[in-house]
Amino acid sequence: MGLLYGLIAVGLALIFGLMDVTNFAHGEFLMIAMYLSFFLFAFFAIDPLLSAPLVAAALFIFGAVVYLLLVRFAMRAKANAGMVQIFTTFGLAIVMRGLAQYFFTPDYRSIPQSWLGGKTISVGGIFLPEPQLVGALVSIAAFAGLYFFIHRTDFGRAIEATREDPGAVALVGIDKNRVFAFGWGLGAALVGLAGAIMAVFFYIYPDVGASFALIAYVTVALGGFGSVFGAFAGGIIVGLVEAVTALVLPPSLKSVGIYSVYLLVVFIRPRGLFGSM
Amino acid sequence: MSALLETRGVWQRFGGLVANSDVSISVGRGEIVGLIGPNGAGKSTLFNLIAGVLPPTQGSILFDGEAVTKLPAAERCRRGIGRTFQVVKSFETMTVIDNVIVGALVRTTVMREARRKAHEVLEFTGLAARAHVLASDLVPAEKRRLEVARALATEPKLLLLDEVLTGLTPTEAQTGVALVRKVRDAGITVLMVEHVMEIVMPLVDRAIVLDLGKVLVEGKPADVVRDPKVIKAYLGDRHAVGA
Amino acid sequence: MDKDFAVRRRRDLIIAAALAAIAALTPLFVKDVVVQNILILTLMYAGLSQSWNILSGYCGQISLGHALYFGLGAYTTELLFTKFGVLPWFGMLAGGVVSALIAMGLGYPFFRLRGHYFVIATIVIAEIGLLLFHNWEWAGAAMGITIPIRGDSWLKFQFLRTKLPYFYFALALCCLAWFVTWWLENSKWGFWWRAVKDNPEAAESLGVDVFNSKMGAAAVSAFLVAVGGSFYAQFVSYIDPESVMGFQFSLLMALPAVLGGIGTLWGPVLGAAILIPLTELTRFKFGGSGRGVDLIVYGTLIVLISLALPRGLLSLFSRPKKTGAAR
Amino acid sequence: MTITRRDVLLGATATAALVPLAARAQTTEVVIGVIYPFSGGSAQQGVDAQKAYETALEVINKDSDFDLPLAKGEGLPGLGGAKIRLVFADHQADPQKGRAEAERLITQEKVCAVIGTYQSAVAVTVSQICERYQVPFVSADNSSPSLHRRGLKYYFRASPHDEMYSAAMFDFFDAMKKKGTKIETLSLFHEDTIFGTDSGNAQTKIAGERGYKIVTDIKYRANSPSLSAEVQQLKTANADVLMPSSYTTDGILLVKTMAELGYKPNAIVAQDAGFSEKALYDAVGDKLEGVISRGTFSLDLAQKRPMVGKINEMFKARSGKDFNDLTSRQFMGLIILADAISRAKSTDGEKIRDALAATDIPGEKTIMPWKRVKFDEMGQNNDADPVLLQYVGGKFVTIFPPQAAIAEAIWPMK
Repeated sequence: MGLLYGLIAVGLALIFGLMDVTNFAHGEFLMIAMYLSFFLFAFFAIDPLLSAPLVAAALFIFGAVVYLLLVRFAMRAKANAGMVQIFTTFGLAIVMRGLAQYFFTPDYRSIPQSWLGGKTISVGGIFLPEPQLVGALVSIAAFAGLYFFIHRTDFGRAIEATREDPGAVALVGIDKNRVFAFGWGLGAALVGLAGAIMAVFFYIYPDVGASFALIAYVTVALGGFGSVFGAFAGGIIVGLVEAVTALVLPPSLKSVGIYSVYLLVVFIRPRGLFGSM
Repeated sequence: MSALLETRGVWQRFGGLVANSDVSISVGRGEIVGLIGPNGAGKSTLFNLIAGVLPPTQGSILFDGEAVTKLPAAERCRRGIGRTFQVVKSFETMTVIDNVIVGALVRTTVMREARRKAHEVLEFTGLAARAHVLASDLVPAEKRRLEVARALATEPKLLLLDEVLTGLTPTEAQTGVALVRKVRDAGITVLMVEHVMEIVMPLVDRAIVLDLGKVLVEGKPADVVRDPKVIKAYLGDRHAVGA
Repeated sequence: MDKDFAVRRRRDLIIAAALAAIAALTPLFVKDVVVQNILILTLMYAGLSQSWNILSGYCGQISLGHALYFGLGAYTTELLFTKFGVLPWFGMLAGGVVSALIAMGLGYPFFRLRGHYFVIATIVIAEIGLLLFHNWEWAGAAMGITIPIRGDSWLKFQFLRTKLPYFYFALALCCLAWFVTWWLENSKWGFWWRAVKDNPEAAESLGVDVFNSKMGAAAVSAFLVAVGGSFYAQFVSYIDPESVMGFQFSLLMALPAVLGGIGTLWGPVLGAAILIPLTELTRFKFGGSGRGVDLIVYGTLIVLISLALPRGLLSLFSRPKKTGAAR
Repeated sequence: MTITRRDVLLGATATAALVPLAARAQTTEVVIGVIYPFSGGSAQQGVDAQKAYETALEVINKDSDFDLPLAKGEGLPGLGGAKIRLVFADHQADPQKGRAEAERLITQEKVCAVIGTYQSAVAVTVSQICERYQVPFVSADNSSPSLHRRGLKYYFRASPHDEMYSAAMFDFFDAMKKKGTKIETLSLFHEDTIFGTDSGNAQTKIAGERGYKIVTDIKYRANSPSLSAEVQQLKTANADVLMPSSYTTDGILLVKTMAELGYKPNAIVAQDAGFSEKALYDAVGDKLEGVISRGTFSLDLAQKRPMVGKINEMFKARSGKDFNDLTSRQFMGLIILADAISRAKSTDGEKIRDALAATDIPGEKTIMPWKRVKFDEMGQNNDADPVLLQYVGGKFVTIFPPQAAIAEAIWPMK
C-alpha cells in the first residue's frame, strides 16, 4: 500500500515540486484513471494490468490538457497566485466529480475478475496480495524510470531547470509551457498507472479520489516538496506508519498516526525529509 | 567618545565555509562608514550579523555600549538599528505610506502619531508625492528610497544600508548620495555596504575593506583606494572592476 | 492625504452601518423561512470568512483547518450545555477562549512552517481533531450531540418557532467580525499583519514581532470562528463531528474571502453574499436530479471566478490607486 | 413524473411560515417531500431510492390489482382520488442541509409529509424540523435505534432498527447452536458512523447477554483507503463468525482485502447496508458465496406472494436492479404513508399523524415478510420481523426465521 501511496504522491510531487503549483484535483485524476481502466475492462475485457499503459497515456494527455487550458492561466495570476491555484484546481475537482456522477452515475463499480485480483502468494506464512505486490513492483519500476528520466535525460534536466528559474530557461529557448504541460502530463500519467492498479482491488465511484487526496498530500509533504525520491520514501513511511498505528490505536484512528508523523517530521525538518526547495 | 557599534572577534561559519573570521570593526557616532570588498568577501554576512538576522558563531556585537549579540532583529530595531535589504523587500501590497507606518509603529502605537511621522519621513526622503501608490507600482530607485524611508521611520541611531546605490542610473545615484548625507546631517550614523568603490568613496568618512572574510584595510577613503592590498583584492576579482 | 484616509475609513463605517441596518430590516419583508435560512447562512459565513480573513488574508497564514475551531466552538458549547447545564452564552465564550488558546498552542510549532507545509499542517490538524471527536465516546463520538429542546428561550438561545433571533445573532456576528477587522486594520496589529504577510524578514527588521503577530491573528481569528461554531450548533440543534469539523467548513470559510477579495475589508462579505445563496440555489434547482449537475455548476463558477478575477470580485469595484504612477 | 419547482426567491411571498398547512378544501394533488443524498459519496443510494419511490408512486397513482393499500384505483380514495406528487431534495449527507431542505419542502413546496433519509445523522435534524412544523416524518430506511427514542410525536418507522436486527442474528446463532454448530466467538467490524456505532453497541450488548464472546471489536474509519491492517487483526482473531456493519464501499474493500490476505471466516453475518447492495455482489459476489445478511426483504416472498415479484419487475424496469433491503423499505414506506394520508382524508399534518398512529396493515398486504405494520407510541413498528438471507448461487435465500425460511443455512460458508 505504501508504495502505491508513493506512486500517487510521486505524480503529485512532480506537479507540485516542478511548478510549485497545488493540485487539489489530484484525487480526481486518480478517479478518472480508475474509471478508465474499469471501462476498458467492462467493454473490451482488457485486464487492468494490460490497460495500465493505455490509462497512463490517456491521463498524460488529460494532465497536459488541464495544464494548457486551466492551470497555465492560474499560474499567470499576478495577485494571490497561491490561492488562485488552490481554488482553480479545487473547482476543477468539484466539476470532475459532478461530471463523473453525470456520465458514470454514482453507482459503485469494481472489477470483479482480473489476472491479479484476489490472488495471494504466501511466503513463509506471510500473505502477499498479488495486486499490491505487482503494484509495488510497477511503482518501483516507474519510480526508477522517472528518476532516471529526471536526472539523466536532457528533457528531465529541462524540467528541473524550468522549476528553478523559468526566466533563464526561456532565454535558452525552452518553451516553459511545453515543459510544464509535459510535467503535468507525466504527473497525471503516474497517477493513471496507480489508478489502473488500484482499480483491481479498490472500488470505484465519483468521490473515490477524496479518500486518497489528503494522504497523497501528506505523503508529498512528508518527503519534501519537489523531491521525487522524497515522495517515494514518504509513501513507504506512510504505509508503514499506517500498519503500525492500526495495531496500537483503534483502527479508526490510524490516520491520526500518519498525520502525527507528518507534523512531527515538519516540526523537526520544516521542509520535509528530503525537501530542498 | 565610545563607538556606537563595535564587533569583537566575530566569526561566522556555514558548515565548512568560513564567511567571517575574527572581524573586529567599530563605527563611531555621526560617521558614514563604507564597508566594501569584492564579491564573496563576507560583507553581507557581517551586515546580517549586525542587523541580527542570525547570531555569529563566535564573538560579540556591541551597540550603544551594550551587547546585542544574541538579540533578534526586531529587538535590535527597537534599540536603534535600522536597515535596508540588498534585494528590495517592500511590502508590495501596501501603499508607500503604509510601508513607512509599519516602521513608525516601533516608536508609537498611536496611529495618528505614526501616520504623522510617516508623512514627515516621506517628505524627508522625497517620496511624499507617491505616498498613496502601491509599493509594487514604484520604480526600482523609488523602492530603494522607500526602504530607507521605512528604516528612518523607526528612528534609528544607526542606519545600515545594503547596496542602496548599486544598479542606479547616475542621476538616481546622485539623489541617493544626497539623501545619505542628509540622513547623517540629521544625526544618524550610517554604515553602508557597497560593492563598487567608485560610488561610495566620495561619500564616506571612513572605509573598511573586507576580503576573504577578514578585515583587509581600514582608513580614509583616499588612502584605502591607493592601498596595494585593496587593488590586488579587487583586480583578483575581475568581474568587480567593470561592474 | 490624511484627510482622504480618514474620509475613506469613515465612509467604510457608514456603508457598513447602512448595510447592517438594511439587513436588520429584511425580516420585515422576508417572511419566507427558506430565504431566511439562506440569509442566516450567508451572514454566518460572511462572519466566519471575515474571521478567517484576519489570519489568512491579512496575516497571510493560509489556514485550511479552521473547521477545527468551528467544531471546537460547537462542541465546547454543547458539551457544557448538555453535560453541565452551562448556558450556551457562556459556552460560546468558553468555546471562543478554548479555541483561541488552542490556536496559540498550535501556533508555537506551526508558525515555523512556511507555504504548503503550513497549509497541509492546518488541514491535517483539523483532520486529527475530527478523528478524535469521532472516537471520543464521552463527547458522543459518531452519534453526535442532540441539543435537548426546551422551548423558546433567549437564555438558552433556542428558538423553534422563529428564526429571527438566529438571524439577528448571525447579523451581529457578521458585524462584529467586520468591525473587529475594520478596527484592527488601522492599528498596530493590522499593519504588522500585512507587513508579515508581504515580507516577514523586512517586517522583522522594522521591529515587528513576527511570531507574536501571527499568534495574535490566530487567536482573534479562532475566537470569532468558534463563536460562529457555537451559533451553528444552536441553530442546527444537532452536531456530529462530520457536520461541524469536516473539511468542507475550512473551505467554506476560505472561499467567500478568496472570491470576494482576500485580505480586504469587504471581500468576505461580498464573497459570502454571492457564494452562499448560489450554493443553496444550485442545490435547490439541480440537487434533486442525482446527477451531480449542481456540482458541475458550482465548480465551474469557482474555476471561472478564480481565474478571471485573481484579486477577487472586489477588484471589479475598486481599482488600486495609481495616482501619479511614474510609468 | 415531472418535478416542478417554484423559484425560491419568488417564494418570499409565501404565507406566514409558522402556521402549519391548512387543509385545502379541494385537494387534487398531495405533495410529499423525499430527502436523500443525491450527490457525494452516497449518491447512489439516493438515486436508487428515487426509483423505489417512483415505483411506489406508480402503484398508488395508477390502477393496479396488487393486494396493497391504495393499489387498486387511481390516487388516494380518501381524498377523492387525489394524486401524489413527490418532490426530491438533496441533503448531501449533511444534517444542516437536511434541515434546510426539510424546511424548504414544508414551507415552499407545501409538502404534507416527509420521507427519507438514508443517513441517520440527517434523520435527526429532519425529524426535528418536521416535529416543529407538525408534519409527519416517515423514516423509511434509517436503522439507528436512537432515532425513535427521542419522544417525537411525528416520527414513524415501519421497518426494524438495528437492535431488532441484531437480536434476530443472535436468535439465529442460538438456533444454530441447538443444532450443534459451534458458535462461540465473534468478530465485530463496524464503521465509525452513527450506523456502525449503533450496530456495534447493539451487538456487543446482546452478545454479552447471551454468552457469546467477542474476540475482536474493530471500529474503522468509513471510506478508508486501505483496510489491510484491520483485516490482519480479524484474521489473527479468527472468530467463528465475522459480523461486519459496513456500507458498500468499505464492504467491497473488506471482501477484496480478505481474499488478498487469505482470510476465510467460517461465517459472515452482515448488518445489511453494503451487504444488500447489488454493487457489492457485482464486484465481489464470487467471494461471498454463503454470506449471510440481515434484512427485511426477500425476493423469496414472491413464491408465496406473487405481487412481490411483479412489483420487483416494475422496479427493475426503472433501475435495472432487484429490490434490496433499502429500496423495498423505501417503497413500503411511501405506501404506508400514502395509506395514512388517504385515511386521514386530509393533508393536515396532525390528522395524517393520527392516521399514521392508527395504522394497522396486516403483513400479507405488504411486500415485506413482516407480521404487520402497527406503530407503538414512539412511532416504531415492532412487528417488522427481520429476516436473515444467505447469498447462494448468485441470489439471496431466506434462511431465518423458520416461518419465512425456504432453505437451511449452509454453515460454514464456502
